[in-house]
Amino acid sequence: MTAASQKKALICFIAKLLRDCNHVAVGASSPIPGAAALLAKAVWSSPRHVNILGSTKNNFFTNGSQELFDCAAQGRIDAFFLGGGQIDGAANINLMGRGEYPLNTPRWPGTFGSAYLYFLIPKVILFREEHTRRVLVDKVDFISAPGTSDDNTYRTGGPFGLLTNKAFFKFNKNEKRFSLKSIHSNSSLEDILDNTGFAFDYEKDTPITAAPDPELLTVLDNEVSAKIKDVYPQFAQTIFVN
Amino acid sequence: MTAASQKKALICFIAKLLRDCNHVAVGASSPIPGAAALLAKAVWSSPRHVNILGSTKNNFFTNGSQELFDCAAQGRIDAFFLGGGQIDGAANINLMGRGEYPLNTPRWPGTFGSAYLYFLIPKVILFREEHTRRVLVDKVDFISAPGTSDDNTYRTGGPFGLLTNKAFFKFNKNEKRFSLKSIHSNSSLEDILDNTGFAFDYEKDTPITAAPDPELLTVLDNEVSAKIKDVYPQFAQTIFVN
Amino acid sequence: MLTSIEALTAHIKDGFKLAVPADYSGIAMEATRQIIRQGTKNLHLIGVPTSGLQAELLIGAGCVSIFESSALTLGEYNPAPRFSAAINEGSVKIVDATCPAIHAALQASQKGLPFMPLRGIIGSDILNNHPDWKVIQNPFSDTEDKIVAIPAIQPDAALFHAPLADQEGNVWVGRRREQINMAQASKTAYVTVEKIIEGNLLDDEELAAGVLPSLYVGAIAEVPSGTWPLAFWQGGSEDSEHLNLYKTMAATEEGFNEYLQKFVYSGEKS
Amino acid sequence: MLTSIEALTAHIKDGFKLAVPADYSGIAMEATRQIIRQGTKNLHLIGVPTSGLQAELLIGAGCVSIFESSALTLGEYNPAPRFSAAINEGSVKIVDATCPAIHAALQASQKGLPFMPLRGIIGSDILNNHPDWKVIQNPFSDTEDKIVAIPAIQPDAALFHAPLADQEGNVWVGRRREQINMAQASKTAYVTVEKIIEGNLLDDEELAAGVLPSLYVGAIAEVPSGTWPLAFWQGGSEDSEHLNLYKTMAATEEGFNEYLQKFVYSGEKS
Repeated sequence: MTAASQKKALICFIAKLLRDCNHVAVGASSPIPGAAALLAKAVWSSPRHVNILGSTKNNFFTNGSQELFDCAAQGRIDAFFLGGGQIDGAANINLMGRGEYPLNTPRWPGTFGSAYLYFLIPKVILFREEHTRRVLVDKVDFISAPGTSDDNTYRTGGPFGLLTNKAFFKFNKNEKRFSLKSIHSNSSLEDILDNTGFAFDYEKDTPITAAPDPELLTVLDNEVSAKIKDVYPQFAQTIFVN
Repeated sequence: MTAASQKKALICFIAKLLRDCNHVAVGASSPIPGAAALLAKAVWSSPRHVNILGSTKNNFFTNGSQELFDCAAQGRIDAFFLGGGQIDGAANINLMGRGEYPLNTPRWPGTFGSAYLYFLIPKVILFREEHTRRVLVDKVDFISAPGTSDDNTYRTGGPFGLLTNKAFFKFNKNEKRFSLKSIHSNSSLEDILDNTGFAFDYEKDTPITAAPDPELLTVLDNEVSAKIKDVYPQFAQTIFVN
Repeated sequence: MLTSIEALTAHIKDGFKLAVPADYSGIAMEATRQIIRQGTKNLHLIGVPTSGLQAELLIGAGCVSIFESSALTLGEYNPAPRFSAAINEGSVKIVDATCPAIHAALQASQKGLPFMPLRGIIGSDILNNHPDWKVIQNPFSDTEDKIVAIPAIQPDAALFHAPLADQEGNVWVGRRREQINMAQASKTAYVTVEKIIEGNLLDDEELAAGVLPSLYVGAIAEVPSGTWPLAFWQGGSEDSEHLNLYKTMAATEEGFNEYLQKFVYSGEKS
Repeated sequence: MLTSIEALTAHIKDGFKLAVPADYSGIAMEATRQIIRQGTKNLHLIGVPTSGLQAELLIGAGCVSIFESSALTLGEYNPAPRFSAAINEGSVKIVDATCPAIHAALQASQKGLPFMPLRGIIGSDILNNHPDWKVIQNPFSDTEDKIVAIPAIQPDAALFHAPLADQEGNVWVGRRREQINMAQASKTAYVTVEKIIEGNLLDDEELAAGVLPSLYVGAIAEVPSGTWPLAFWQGGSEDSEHLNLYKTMAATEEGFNEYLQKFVYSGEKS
């Protein structure tokens, strides 16, 4: 599998996760989720609304940069993507830095809106291509945003699952644990166990992630590629032939 | 004194009260204060900003109808006008209705923004042409907005004075009492005492309100009348010859 | 999304909490007459922050059980006869507020907050009579510093009139941004417009700055002169003759019913 | 009101609380270089809600004593070398927030409120480490319902770049309405623009919808390409070559000082 076809497979995988959404918001520097949202909209007209944040042309917000947060609080954003320098087994994410705050080494950019959006968007997909024990840790050094909250805390959203370049996990909110759902064809259960720093549930016979639907790939290459070039020009160069 | 020249005198009187302001906001249905603000801006370029609320062309707010209230809370509105079906000697105003709330007879439109703006705009000029015991009462039946507050209550604004078609009173915040400052030429101290329902401070030799400065009247008639016609067409007809 | 006025108002059900703007904004008067024609009952009508002829008609026609606002004013045509009658009879529950508190309640909803604090108001009889507001201590002050807490109001729908919409369901409201706040605070928005245009309003950055995106909009109907007999900031001025006629006819209940018959049920326009 | 860039930045004094927008908005980069040239010290810089090269340069040049924001990111040019160095040395006080909390703090100021409540955040280490936030009980809930209270931040000034201004001092910001919120929340706003036009932007209702009125503006300077080397939403794209050069040079303190000498003090542009 080439790097390009691996990224296309991730796009198709995410697109299917977004099919039940009305409105998906994506960061401007998240080309794979963004491409997935555009693909899902093109194929199923669902999500109906795709908002590429930080972009001007593909962003329909008109009330300034706070509209994203208001919109989430209104329950009008169905899916969003978060990453993290560290992600732990309870779906806590760390965007702040490794080591002891505030003198982290390295220090990452900061928490952005994660400490808010993670609470208010129902389907937050954790997406981080790198699948290593450096990233997927037992316990994050700093909780930028917690994966779960106690029952007294107002929370209408949270983690749906975690997608990496090796596997897809679903998050079980009650048990506060990930469970392995499928393993990409370039990996194996042993590889996953070796490279995941947190404990998770799994079946011995966890299935291989299904190959992307050829029809989805065709639409991606033929119809959606132009739109993706428009929004993510540099990324588009790496996955489309011309 | 004709009705027109009486109104022009009020306009000139108010204009002088606004000369120390940067930003004066006026309701669309307040032609005399509005004309006064436009006159002061024309003569002294002070106030620099005049905002006629409810108007489209002469209103510079661009953030929806809440901007008036935000702007007041920011301390960016220096003067405003309030009236009232009843005004009492402690500068409490009643815009709700006569009799016992909620079954007032008559019921007036309601409190509008008075319960807020009266607290936050430093120079609130109470303006009511009718000077009778029906309007100027000992105690209002309903406090839409109180004239004063205790020291623990956040308050950066309040009543500056009360202007009617008979007189001008200044409000003394510490004593919570009006004091008569000048009597219009069509009235007398006896007339004021007869027609005012609240007690107030006065000097036996309270001066007559100075006649409007001829230069102000000239600018009003020649330069500002067009602008006033634009904003308050019906009112302009009643005070300008053509 | 783009529909007839009948289909638009059919979304507005008995018992709806309905937000409408003040007269300087854009009042969906034709939609209001259609609401009366379809016989909607028990509306909780919210004037944002005030209302006028729209609330007066809905109250007079018996569509309203709660009226929550900072004022009901017909401007120079005051007093509002059917509103006054309802007050005297106690036939409509009135929740009296002050303008920025109505904005704060909607803005709390827009932001998904249980409440917003608000300065002023303390010492007003509005506060003493309001069923929902609370006075709390400013948590950042070491000394006594009371502030009013205004709980969120989430309307079932906002209803208003705007200059333009496009075929994607975006609405141009221009500087009348209270309509954006109302729509975002409400579960959805029903909008009548002067004109529906081809294309997408968001493609032009000058227009985009004044657009309510389709995400927040439930239905749009093209209704030219949809604010009649009221003025429209991007349209005609008020029909003074009609408003004087209203004032005369609505002075009695019989006259008001005759007015409804003629100008609402039969749909005459002058 | 309309002035030179030198006169504009001269208003920004040592110790100012200065609000600046995120990179997708409009960053007054030429004004930022002028602030460094004029030697301003001890800024309390607020990234609304994040900052990028602007904060990185001001921190590296020693102009900042407090940096309050939700992130400092150079996007694909991360990590930010001078920011990282300042973190390691502890030479700048960092107040880490989350985006909507920065907006809430400014909006509280915009509304003259002591604080705004905000959902989320509880359980984040951001909350445990923030010097100013408090957790309060929702006064409208009978059961336990904690909510974060964010105190107001009133910056001394907001500084940003916009497409247009007019000779009256009105500024067209279009859809970038966070600039309006920032300006209204701050004591005043200093704005660089691509172009100053004749007439009054408010005379055209299409433009008016995206205007920051002159009431909120302290000074405006015409600075074409004022965001260089950053992109501008109504202008050019970023100068990637220059940003790569920055990343290379700023990796060491010596290299950063050389960068300042060349591109800030000597004013080279490529």
